[in-house]
Amino acid sequence: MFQNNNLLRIEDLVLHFGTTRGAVQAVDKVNFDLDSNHAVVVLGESGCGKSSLAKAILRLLPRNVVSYSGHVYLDGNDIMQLDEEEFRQNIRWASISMVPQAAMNALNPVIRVGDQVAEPAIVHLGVSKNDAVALVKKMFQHVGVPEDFITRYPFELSGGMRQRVAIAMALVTSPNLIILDEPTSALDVLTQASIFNVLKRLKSELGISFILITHDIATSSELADRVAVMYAGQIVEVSDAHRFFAEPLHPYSRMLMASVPRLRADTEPEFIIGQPPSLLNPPKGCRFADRCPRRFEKCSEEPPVANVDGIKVKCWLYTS
Amino acid sequence: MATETITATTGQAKREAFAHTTLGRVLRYSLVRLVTLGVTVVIGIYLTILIANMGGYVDTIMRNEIRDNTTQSILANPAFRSLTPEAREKLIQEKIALEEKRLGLDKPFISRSIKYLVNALTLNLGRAINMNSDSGSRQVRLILLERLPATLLLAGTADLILFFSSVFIALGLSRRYGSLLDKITIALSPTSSAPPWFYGIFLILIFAGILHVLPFGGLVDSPPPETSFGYGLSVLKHLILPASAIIISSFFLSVYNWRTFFLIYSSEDYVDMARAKGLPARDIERRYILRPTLPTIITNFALLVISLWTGFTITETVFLWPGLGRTLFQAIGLYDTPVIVGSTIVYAYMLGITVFLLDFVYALVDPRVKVGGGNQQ
Amino acid sequence: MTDKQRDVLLSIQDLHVWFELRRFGFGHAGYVKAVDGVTFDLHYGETIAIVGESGCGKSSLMKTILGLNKPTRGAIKFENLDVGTPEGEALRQYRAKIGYVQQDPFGALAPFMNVQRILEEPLIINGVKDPVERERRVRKVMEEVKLTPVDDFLHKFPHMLSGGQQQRVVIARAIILEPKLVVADEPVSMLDASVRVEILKLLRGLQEKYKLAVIYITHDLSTVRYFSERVFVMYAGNVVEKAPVGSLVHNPKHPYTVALKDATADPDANNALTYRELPPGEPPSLVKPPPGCRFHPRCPRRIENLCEVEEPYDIQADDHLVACWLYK
Amino acid sequence: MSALIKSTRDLLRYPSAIIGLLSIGALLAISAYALVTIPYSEATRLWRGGEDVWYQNPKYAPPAWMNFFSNEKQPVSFAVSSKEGGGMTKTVTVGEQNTSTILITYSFDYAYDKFPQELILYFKSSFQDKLPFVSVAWITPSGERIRIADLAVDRTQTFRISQDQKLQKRLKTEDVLPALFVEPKSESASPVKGTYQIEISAVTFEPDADVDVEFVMHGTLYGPAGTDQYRRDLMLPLLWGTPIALAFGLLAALGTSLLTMIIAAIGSWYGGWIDELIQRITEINLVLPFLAILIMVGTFYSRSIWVILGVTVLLSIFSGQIKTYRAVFMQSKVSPYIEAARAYGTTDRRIIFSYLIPRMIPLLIPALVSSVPTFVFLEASLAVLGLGDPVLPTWGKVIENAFADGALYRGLYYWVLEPAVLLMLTGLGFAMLGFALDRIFNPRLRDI
Repeated sequence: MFQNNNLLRIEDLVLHFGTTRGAVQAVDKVNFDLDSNHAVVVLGESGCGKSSLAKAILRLLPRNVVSYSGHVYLDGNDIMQLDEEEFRQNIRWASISMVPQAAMNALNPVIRVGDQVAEPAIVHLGVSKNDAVALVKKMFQHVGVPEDFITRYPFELSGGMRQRVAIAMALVTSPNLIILDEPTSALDVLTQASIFNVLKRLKSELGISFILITHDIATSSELADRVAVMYAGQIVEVSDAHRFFAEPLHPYSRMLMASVPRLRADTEPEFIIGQPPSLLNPPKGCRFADRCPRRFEKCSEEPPVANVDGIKVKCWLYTS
Repeated sequence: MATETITATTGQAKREAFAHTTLGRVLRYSLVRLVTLGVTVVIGIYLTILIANMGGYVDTIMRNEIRDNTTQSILANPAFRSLTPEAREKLIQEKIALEEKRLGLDKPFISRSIKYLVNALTLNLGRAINMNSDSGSRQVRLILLERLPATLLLAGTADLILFFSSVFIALGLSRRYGSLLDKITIALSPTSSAPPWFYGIFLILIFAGILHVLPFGGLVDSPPPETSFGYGLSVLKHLILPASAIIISSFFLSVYNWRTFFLIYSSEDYVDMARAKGLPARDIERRYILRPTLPTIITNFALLVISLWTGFTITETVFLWPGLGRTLFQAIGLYDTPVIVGSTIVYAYMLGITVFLLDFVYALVDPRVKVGGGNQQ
Repeated sequence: MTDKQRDVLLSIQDLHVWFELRRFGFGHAGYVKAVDGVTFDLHYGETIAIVGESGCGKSSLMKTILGLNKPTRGAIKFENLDVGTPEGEALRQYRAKIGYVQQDPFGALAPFMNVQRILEEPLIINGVKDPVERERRVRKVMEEVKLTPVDDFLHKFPHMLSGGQQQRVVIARAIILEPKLVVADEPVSMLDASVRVEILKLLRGLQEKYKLAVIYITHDLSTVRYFSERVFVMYAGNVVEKAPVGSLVHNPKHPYTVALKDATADPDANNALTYRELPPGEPPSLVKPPPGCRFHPRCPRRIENLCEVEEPYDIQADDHLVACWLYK
Repeated sequence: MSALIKSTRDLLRYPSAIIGLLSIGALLAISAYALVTIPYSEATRLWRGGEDVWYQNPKYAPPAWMNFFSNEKQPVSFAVSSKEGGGMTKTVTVGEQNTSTILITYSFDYAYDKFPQELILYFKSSFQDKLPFVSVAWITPSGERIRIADLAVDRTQTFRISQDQKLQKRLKTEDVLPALFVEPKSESASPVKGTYQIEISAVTFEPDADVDVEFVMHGTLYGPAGTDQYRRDLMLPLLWGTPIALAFGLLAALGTSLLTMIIAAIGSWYGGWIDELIQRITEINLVLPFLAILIMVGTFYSRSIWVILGVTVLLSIFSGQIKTYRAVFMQSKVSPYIEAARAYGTTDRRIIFSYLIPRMIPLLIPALVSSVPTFVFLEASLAVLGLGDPVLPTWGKVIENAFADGALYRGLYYWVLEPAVLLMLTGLGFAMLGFALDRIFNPRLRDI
């Protein structure tokens, strides 16, 4: 099939869903890939479609979906071709698992957390209940949750502990890829940092790959090998982390980076004037053009993806 | 209040072992609820008594009746014919006073009401004034006990069928969101604005009046069949129409509400998460939709029972169903205070018991329910 | 930069804010000691930042200053007026003297009122009866927060505005009564990165123009240096360190402040390559806080037989006041 | 204002809202018509009137439109009077010696397949001493003339044709009416269709004497709605029942929802013992059997619709709804915009009425509209139990009368069905509107 050592390759992924006022183009022809044991950060502001991207990969579609197409290759196989039951058995949690944004809402309030973590192992690995409990205890050790918490209910845990439980749940079937959807945005700085310590360890010790979806540029650098910047439903830049955090290319990425307040440098942060366009009816051409200080006539046409030394930028400035 | 700080404490709060077992928690909670509900039921029953006899309307009616009955019985009795009119009048007065004493009418209202309350709470419901049980007894308790099974039969049958059919049909519809069946249910849900007796009229009209396939009303054929099997069959035949009326009058709205409820709860984050985990649809439905909503489902079942308990008076009257509701109606028509208060008390008890059972089961299925507000979230 | 000559606007002495926990709805089950002995002065026109994690008591402290919570013990003086325990009308009037900018701008605006009504409410409540005068002031304040052209925004409802615009309305409402003190509770934490700076700059501009005193409450150390003169760090109901902003950021003294600084990331690809040094565990329960220094169970530099016994007090170390035995 | 227009436009996207609005509109039109054409005092007088008011009508007559559904046409009742004309001609010829002859004739088409219930002549005459003398004749379509009666009439006199024994003898049959409507000697069991004439000639013997007659045919059908066992025209309660049902339903719904909401708001805002008290009352109310108490009030105290309305509202305030509202208020109470309002010094009262309650309006309106049918049916239910208002003509009363008279056993379905259809129209109208409103105001339901 696909002669490539990418773990995941996404091509022209589209997810539009309907509302009473029209179709929301939440994910609009997204392309990127991810190598094994790598982490890619999908960076974007609220409403840019980054959470929908996570749902589109795991095929967790809203009821009112209008169009859903493209290719998602996992280890070279196009998982978009699988039927619902195959997808459930072979992809969800078996190959790709996920850590949700707010673990409080993502945990069933009336089932003990240990049982919830064990569930995927019982379903996908076919292990017995006792083995599953042992596995859960091991996972809790990995993420730093005391073993005796397995009999607790979600409401009896602190926010940080819940998030750790959610990570343990994502790990329990030993998947190759974990999607992290804003895993720490509701947490305190110290908790955030310790969760990232856990994630780093999992990456180096277990060889897991991550897609980290976040709006927080500073913490995103804690895990990133690659960075994909999303704006108004599209990916505008895919770059290597070192080059991105040193100097991004796309005007939006640059301005976003400039807006970050820094603790250890004396630069004055700047902001971006204006607001992102509505996904109901995005402008033709470059979607950032309205706010871009470097726009020119060409920008009224849809920009192509330029390849600048391996960095992919969707911007007219970089087309030679 | 400072929810922020309280949240921080719960994560680390040390709990005693007993408090943390499900049984201990449920027992403690139930005990507290039992006490508060007991007080509630007492107040409720006392209010009922007050309403039944506030301002002494019933007393006046009872006095008049005593006067009439006594006068008539003495005038009609040949033994007293020979008496002079004065002596007869005196005798009448004595008899009236005796009778009033027997019925407790000579005591002040407050002490009478307290006495009534104590009797009521101990289910010592006294003697009926006018009504008889079928076996001829005047004991209110016997009259009501005789009627209770009929009400339970009708309520039980209708409640159970209505509840389970609508929950399961709704669950099916929520799976087939937007299908034709779903749309039909939505369109028909406003029909539930009419009460059971209203549909009863139409059912009687069609099945009894026009088609003559089912009886107009009553509990059993007259004369009742000899064999118990025949008797049961006859009751069943009589049950069909009233039970159908009750079910029809709530069915579509009930299905619609449940369906909407399940749809809302199936878009919770944890259900999405369960789907992401690749759990089979069956498990998701059972553990992630039904299980967390069980407290709500139970509450609604109890509320359904409560609303039906009290809503049966008219349905029973329309269908001539010899249950508690119809008894209450008949008693009011005859100004039979003990029976009125008696049936209202039985209702209050039944409602109280329903609420208590609800609380108990609620505590059992929802681990978040605790006594007191210390660390609720 | 702290100017000792400036007059004191707000003075807080040994403030305690405890919330009673109840069992069965009436039995006593202990206290949540949200604020447990906080002392500081705030001068006219001064900006201070209070930094801490959620549950450290900073919100309770703030709400007490706003008159929304009752202090359990201690004194609050505002413009030399004892406002520790006002009741009824006096309390209402006191509350109106302080501007309040909230964290969640959408939630902070009544969804059924338009911008004009939202901004008029404080004026109506505080006795501005003339509608013409009210509209004049509403327009003026909207100009101040750059909600322009004013006519475009006057009749909009909150859900029609972007997050940044909503927060401008909140700021406008906070300053429309011309307060001397504004309390800003994490005013940018729910906004997008590209908007945050804009709102912070707006606040700073207003502060400078009107010589406002501002209490800026945040969990994010990196925004502090763009806003405040002094920083207070709170942990488990206590202020553990008070220092001028530059000095605190570059040279934190309390082990907790150090941990906080270490945990705060700047965008840097090298972050991914190293593990961060962090204190173990989680903040303690405020119902039964640890004896001695509240940070001692997590502290890497704790002194045995001292930190878990004796409660530290404010100790002068350079231009810092640190509640830590290391600096004795 | 624009929000209102937008909501209206949203509303009209739902077919159920349109149907609901149409039926509510129709009911309002009926109410207006009833209130304008039949004043309140007239309505109660007629409703409580007996034979003297309703003598013109047959008993138990289904409505005239029943003929549309049947091949066998039944006679529709009518009444004509020589005083009012209406097809009845009256000629007075003055004769000698103070006598005069009065000739009153009325001819009518009879195209029915059944015989009427009764033909009645109500005479009204004026005289001093000498009674006028009247002869009545019946002329069949074929022109045959049948002598009905010759009699002296008093000031008021009623002559029932079918019950006149002289006529029975003369016609040699007990069934007078069939004899009048068939060809003599024919064996047919159905009446001859054609134009019949009744001719009343009267002779008076005094100068100012006069005779008038009212000719009433009690058919087996009557009017647009039929009649009941007291000969009352059912149009009256059907028309007048509408404003009563609407008023009761709307007032009860409005009173209950508003009071419930205000009490819930006060309880959740102040908390503490006030909230506790409200919750206890709610629980007590939960164990009070609602209908049983309402029935007791109706039996022991008053059946006036306004008393019942008051008690209904009183018992409905502390319902389960209060818990729903309370839950929402508790959420609103801690919401940042309320905190902000406190921070700029808003008084408690203003917070409750200008901040908490307006937030609830989207929840309140659909609930209010949807609860109208409950109360309309409640009023009807009480009436069905015989606890309706003693003075007012209502739909429930009609159903009660019908039940009491065994209408269903006797096949008099119209009697029950007519008020039932109106009740259903009311119930469905409000339920459907409420349903659509719920979807508009409750964003969670929008896409479901």
